[in-house]
Amino acid sequence: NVIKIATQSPLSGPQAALGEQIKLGAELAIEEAKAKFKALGFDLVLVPYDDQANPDVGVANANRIINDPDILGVVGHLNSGVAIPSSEVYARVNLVMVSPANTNPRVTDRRLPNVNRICGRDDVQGPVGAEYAFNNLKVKNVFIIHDKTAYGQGLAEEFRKRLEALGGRAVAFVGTEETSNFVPIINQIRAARPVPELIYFGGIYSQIGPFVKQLRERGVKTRLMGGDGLDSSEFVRLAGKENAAGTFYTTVAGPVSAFPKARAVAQRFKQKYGKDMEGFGIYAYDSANVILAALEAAIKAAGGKKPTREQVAQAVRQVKMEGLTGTIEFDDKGDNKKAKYFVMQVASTGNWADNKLIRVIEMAAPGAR
Amino acid sequence: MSLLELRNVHTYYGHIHALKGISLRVEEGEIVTLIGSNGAGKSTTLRTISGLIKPRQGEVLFQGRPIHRLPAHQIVALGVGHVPEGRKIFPRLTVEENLEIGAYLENDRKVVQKRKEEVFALFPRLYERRAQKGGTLSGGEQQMLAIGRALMQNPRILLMDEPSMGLAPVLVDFIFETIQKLNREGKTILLVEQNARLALQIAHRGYVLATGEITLEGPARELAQNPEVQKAYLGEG
Amino acid sequence: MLEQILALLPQVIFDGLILGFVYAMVALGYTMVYGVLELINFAHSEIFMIGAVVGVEVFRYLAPQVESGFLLLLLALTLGGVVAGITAILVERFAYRPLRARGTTNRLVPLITAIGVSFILQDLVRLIEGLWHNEFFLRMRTVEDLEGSVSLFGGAIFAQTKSFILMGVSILMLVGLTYLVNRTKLGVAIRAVAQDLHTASLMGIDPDRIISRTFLIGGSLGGVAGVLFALQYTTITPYVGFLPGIKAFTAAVLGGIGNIPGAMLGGLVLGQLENFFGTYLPILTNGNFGTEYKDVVAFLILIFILLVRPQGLLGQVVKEKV
Amino acid sequence: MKALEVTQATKRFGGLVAVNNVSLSVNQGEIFSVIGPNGAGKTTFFNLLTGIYPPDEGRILLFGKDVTGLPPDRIAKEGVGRTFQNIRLFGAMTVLENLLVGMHIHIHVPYFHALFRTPLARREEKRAEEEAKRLLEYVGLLHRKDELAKNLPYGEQRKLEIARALALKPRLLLLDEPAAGMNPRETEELQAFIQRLREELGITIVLIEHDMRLVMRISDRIAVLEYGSKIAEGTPEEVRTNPRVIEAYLGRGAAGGAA
Amino acid sequence: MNALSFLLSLAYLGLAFLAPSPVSHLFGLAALGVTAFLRLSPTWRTLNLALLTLAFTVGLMRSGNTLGLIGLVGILVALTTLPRIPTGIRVLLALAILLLSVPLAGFANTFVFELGIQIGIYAAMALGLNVVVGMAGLLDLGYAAFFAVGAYTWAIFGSEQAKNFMQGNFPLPGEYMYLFMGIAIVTTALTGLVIGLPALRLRGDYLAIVTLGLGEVVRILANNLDHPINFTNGPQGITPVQRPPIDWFRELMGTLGVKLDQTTDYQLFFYFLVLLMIGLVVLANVNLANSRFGRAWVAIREDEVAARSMGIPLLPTKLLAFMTGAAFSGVMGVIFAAQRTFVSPESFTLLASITILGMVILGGMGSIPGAILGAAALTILNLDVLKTFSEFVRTSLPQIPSQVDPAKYERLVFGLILVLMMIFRPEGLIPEKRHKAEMEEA
Ligand SMILES: Nc1ncnc2c1ncn2[C@@H]1O[C@H](COP(=O)(O)OP(=O)(O)OP(=O)(O)O)[C@@H](O)[C@H]1O
Ligand SMILES: Nc1ncnc2c1ncn2[C@@H]1O[C@H](COP(=O)(O)OP(=O)(O)OP(=O)(O)O)[C@@H](O)[C@H]1O
Ligand SMILES: [Mg+2]
Ligand SMILES: [Mg+2]
Repeated sequence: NVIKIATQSPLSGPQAALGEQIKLGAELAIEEAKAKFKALGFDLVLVPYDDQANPDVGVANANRIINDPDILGVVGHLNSGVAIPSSEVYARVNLVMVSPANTNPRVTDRRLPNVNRICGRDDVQGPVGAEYAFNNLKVKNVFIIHDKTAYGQGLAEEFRKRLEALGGRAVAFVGTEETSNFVPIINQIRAARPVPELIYFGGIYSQIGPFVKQLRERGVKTRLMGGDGLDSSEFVRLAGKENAAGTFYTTVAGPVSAFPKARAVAQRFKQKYGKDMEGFGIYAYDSANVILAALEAAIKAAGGKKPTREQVAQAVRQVKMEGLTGTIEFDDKGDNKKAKYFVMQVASTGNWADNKLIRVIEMAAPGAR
Repeated sequence: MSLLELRNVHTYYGHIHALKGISLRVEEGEIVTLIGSNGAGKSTTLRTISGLIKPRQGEVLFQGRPIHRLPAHQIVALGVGHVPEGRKIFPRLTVEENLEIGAYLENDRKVVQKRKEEVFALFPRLYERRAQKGGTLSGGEQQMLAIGRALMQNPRILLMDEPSMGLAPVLVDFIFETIQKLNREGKTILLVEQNARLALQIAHRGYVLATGEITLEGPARELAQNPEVQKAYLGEG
Repeated sequence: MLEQILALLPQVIFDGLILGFVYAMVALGYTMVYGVLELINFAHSEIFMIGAVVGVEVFRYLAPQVESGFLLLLLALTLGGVVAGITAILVERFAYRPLRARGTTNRLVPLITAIGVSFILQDLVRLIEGLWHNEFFLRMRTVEDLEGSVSLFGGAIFAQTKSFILMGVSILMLVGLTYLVNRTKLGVAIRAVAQDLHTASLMGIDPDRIISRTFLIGGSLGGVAGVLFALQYTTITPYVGFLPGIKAFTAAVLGGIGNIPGAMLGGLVLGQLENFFGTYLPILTNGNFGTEYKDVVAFLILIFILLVRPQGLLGQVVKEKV
Repeated sequence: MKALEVTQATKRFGGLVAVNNVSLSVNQGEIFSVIGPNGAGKTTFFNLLTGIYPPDEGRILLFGKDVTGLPPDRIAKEGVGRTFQNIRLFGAMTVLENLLVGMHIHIHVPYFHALFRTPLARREEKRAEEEAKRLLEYVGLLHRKDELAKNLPYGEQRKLEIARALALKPRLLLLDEPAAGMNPRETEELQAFIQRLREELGITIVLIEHDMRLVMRISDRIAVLEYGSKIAEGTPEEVRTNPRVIEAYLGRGAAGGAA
Repeated sequence: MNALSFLLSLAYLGLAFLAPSPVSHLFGLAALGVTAFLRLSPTWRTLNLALLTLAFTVGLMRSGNTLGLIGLVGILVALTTLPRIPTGIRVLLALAILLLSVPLAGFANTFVFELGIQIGIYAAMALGLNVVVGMAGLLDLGYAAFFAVGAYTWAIFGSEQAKNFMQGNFPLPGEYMYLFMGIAIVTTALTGLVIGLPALRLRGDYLAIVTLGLGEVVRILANNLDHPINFTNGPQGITPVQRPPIDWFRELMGTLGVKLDQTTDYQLFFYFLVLLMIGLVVLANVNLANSRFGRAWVAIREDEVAARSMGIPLLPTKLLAFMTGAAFSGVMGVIFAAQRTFVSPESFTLLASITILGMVILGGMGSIPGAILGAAALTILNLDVLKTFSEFVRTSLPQIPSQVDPAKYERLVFGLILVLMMIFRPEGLIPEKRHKAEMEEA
């Protein structure tokens, strides 16, 4: 008697570093729960899927996933652009999805009964960044860049909205798919009037890293801020230690240091996979555990039999548990009732774990628009 | 030992059996002509000799040495020059470059220069056009260039595929005279011609080819008198 | 607005020049292979990428040992060129030559093969780098000697040593290649093979050998370009070749495919266009049309140029004689 | 009305004047030959007539209509069929299909009819096929109708090219060295064939040829080009004896002789 | 020999019934191979094929393993290519597979539907591209652009997106999808005209690079036309896109005794819709190929100068091919948008164009069954075989390092297949006679 949990995240391509954290985090949770489920009479198996950060691939995988009757839950995705269409497919069979990383508001605003997330939302994350920039960094003029993905552009737009509401100003709002030559944008920054006091980049580390390197190389010292897509140690490597240092970023998946409980797990993680556990690893670990908790409840409710997907989906909405990241409990849309948002600053040591946690904000999801 | 000899050569294009057991020989210093109607396999015979196509069966001997397995460029190196059907000038090389590439295997610049001068002496028209791109030459000019290019190789034997095709009458005469002249100077020549009458006039010996097989052979003069040949290839006279 | 544009202009032109020289160098390889085989060798992008990867690895391993940045770069360029050149030969040997041996006349067959080869090379490099360093993004190590910067024209242009090296090397390559193709026997042989492979063999030319050499030359140029690209833009992935590759091919077409100075000119023009519109589009359109449209504009200009001059900027009209 | 009237046509390639101020006219129903040394501009002249190159100067009238500068497809529609010096068949198509392509402008099927293969389309296709077969029979290639064109022997390819040009139902047929690569016997057959075309179909024919026996026997009139200019025009007898023509083209020994 | 192969097929039927598993399907594929490649009498071969059809259907129904689907595709190929099978039987079996076996299998595993639909959509597009590349010889590397135009045509008006720039009641009701299939034909054909007018004046490979560029331009536009006016919603994509109501279809199926549920109703509907479209597209392809237009395209491909001298105008004729291909792709775009209910620029990259081109070449340029088979092969490979394989590796061999995870190397496999195929069988899986002749030229 087998129960499978699937993960979907990019395991290949430029965002693999983040996607792999999701896979490994979930894997660790499942490894650790194997014994317990064995006792209940089930073999627990993880099936990782690679969505390549591409909606087409995500949907195709989803179609495969729903046809494996043993799969009772999905942990994923990394990219909202992939999660949204894929979750429509899961919804057809009520297969539950718990997301550790999808921050786009539309993920849960569609009110699908099977879609949940434990992380925060961009319509909070963006504003959190904007508020910090405006209120604390005292910044008025911001040069906003995004990566032309559903995630990056969405986040950047939320940032801009709040910034302008606060009385700040977006000096420019540019999207770019460029991956190597950032010179045109850097030149734009240098020419921008009024002179921007901050650059906000809604995107992924793989793009922001080289961007920062070229930016600093050309002597532009303007401060920089990003979102959770920047939350990877790879950022430092690509940007260079000196260039990365001091960069601000908001994230919905706090670092190990923000979660005292995570320390032990992170150690096991490092031992097992030879890498540091980063934010999304922790959140994936919790996401998997949410599903596992719901499974356990559903199995009990079903009298020891294998529950239906519907039952699992319902059980997930009932879960209230203390995860590594805090209390997890879903509202009627599937958002975590209280999600945490973190403002961080990259350390000058080059060690991602040393990044400074500036503030943590715990906040309920805004109502659906 | 013959300079060139074909023994029972079979050549195919895909499924088409183009040569069905050709045997022939060419002695040093001869002009040998190969006549036959369209599609008989004359060009195929030449291509088989120079290695552009591999025979499926039989052998080709050059100076007694089998060459039918060698790639074309090595056969050329042995001294087989080929003036291909349709001239096959390099269209975007100049006339001069076309000639120089003919002497690709010759590394001595002086020798190349000397040969080029000889060719220009033979075909003054080429000298006039030496900087023009090969592809823009007229048919006759291209034919001269093709012959000149083959001469640049200084081959032991010259395979000529319909050198008179598409040439003005004056030039036809001229080309045939040139062939004879080259022969007198010691070149061995295997000549394929539609213009059977002229070919048989200048050749020493001839072969008649029909649908991939040799049907007749003999001294050129005799062939020219042969009623069958007259009827089939020379027309009513 | 005008003031904003003018203030930046020298810098934009200079940066466009750098990008243009990168495209130009890659375009040279495309143009050469296209010249002999009439094949859009999509795999050339990957040859370029391999050069870049070799550059990164040389810097990674030798930077601690080698004192001088210039010597280091020389080593990287040599090794990058050699490895890329050899890869190009291997690709030719194992993917394209079998097609020739079969005598296929269809143009699509080699094209699809090239695309296939390009996929294979991308993933192979990725596999190797994955196993070797467990890295997907490779970063070029920073070496002080090459990073030095100067301000020209009273600060109007910010320029780095490495950028000057890039330009110098590509000009050398152009001159060398032009000489090679037009003035040497090898060059004439290459052109002869390009025009008619079978007849070339009747001249005693071994076409396979000539084609191999062409790939070697084109590949090494691509490899050198890759090293310089990595040095300039610093972050490399196994898929990094794709876009510059396409652009470079476009540049080759723009300049007149098969034409060596044309490839250079095309690359420079494209680099300028891309950088110019990348920088100024948002300013010119008041933010309505951003940097993202730079390729759109560049392609539209390409089409326009081709409509006016179908043979490309420096290409010769090769009217077929009917 | 003349079938063809060319006034002062000139074509230059760079510095080279390939056709230089040539004027000539061809009567309907005539067999008219153009001869001249290699590179004299004969093929180029044909290319001007068929629109492959627009003339740099001069005018071309076809059956009284000015066609100067029209593209080849328009000129084909005016009723000009041609063959090429180097055979240009559609090698990967069958013999029958080659003919059907030749009939392209005479098959009246609008696009949407073709797409849905309406009865109209069927009828037209069938009619065209019948006609193509008749034509093949006429030139003696019917037994080859399903062969790929490139697999035909050279002589039959030449014939097919003529047949394809005939499928266009031309009023004027241009033949560029149809006898090249044929042996004397085959050339004789070709001669009879061309004559039949004129007699039975009433087509006007312009011929480029180096085979003097053919030219002299078949032509009503002959024009001679040299270095792009017309140096003589007249009946075969006049041309054959014209000293300039002998000097430039025929060669002393060959006049009317063996070639 | 005959009896042996029959026994093999029979054995597989038994296996499929009693012990359906990947292994037994592999066995079935072997039996199919024997039937196809050994020298059998036509009667036995026909019999075998019928038997195997039954067996694969049973196997699929009982295990839902998609290897069985490969078997069915294999049988379809066998039916179209093997000689001396009575035409009636060919048609009958093919219909049985398409109309019965696949739906039956789909009920056991809805992924079969998904595969079937994707194959269908790509097959129709491959057939469209076949007109452009296979017949007219125009190398189009930006074909996915038309797919995008078709998909966005419906997605914009079949969702609330249109509200952003015009008045009206959006989303339009789902029935409008049928109308939009017609409209998409027009919009994509026009796009074809706009792209083709400059591009088709250029020669050979220039066309390749220009179409590639224009394909990118369309993608960039889709990605960026969210401001200043929001037409495409940019990278966020458009969702949800309306689907046509299918109550009539449910009823119809109900009266046929087929019970549909939420997961299968639309899938079955779209499956049939796509089948219908392929039928139409094939018909159009065949009709065109045997018309003066088809011949004109081939003629132009063979020799432009000669074609023009036959009175064929170059640019209009090429444009016609280009627009025809575009229109095919456009219709499928509409269906794609509706079936997926989601459209975003990422589906229309250069890779998509290349994949479709790969389908045409792999199947055999110019060949209609070839294009369909090419689409089936690459779609199954991409969506199923490689995924299954990496799933297998990841779950059963978790100790291999993630760097060598086969799923990461799909391009490698795709590339290898392309290269090997071009080297060993450049004329494609089911070559068309014309192109085959071309390939054999020495
Ligand atoms: N490339 C080819 N592919 C297929 N068949 C060919 C090819 N070349 C020649 N053939 C066939 O081989 C046979 C011999 O052709 P070949 O060219 O040798 O004839 P030929 O005697 O030179 O005739 P011609 O006087 O027309 O030049 C002919 O039937 C011809 O159709
Ligand atoms: N496309 C072109 N570009 C440049 N020059 C050309 C072109 N076409 C023809 N020529 C030149 O124009 C002149 C006339 O060529 P043309 O082909 O008309 O000669 P021709 O009389 O047909 O000769 P032949 O009897 O040898 O076929 C030649 O010198 C040729 O080189
Ligand atoms: Mg011949
Ligand atoms: Mg001529």
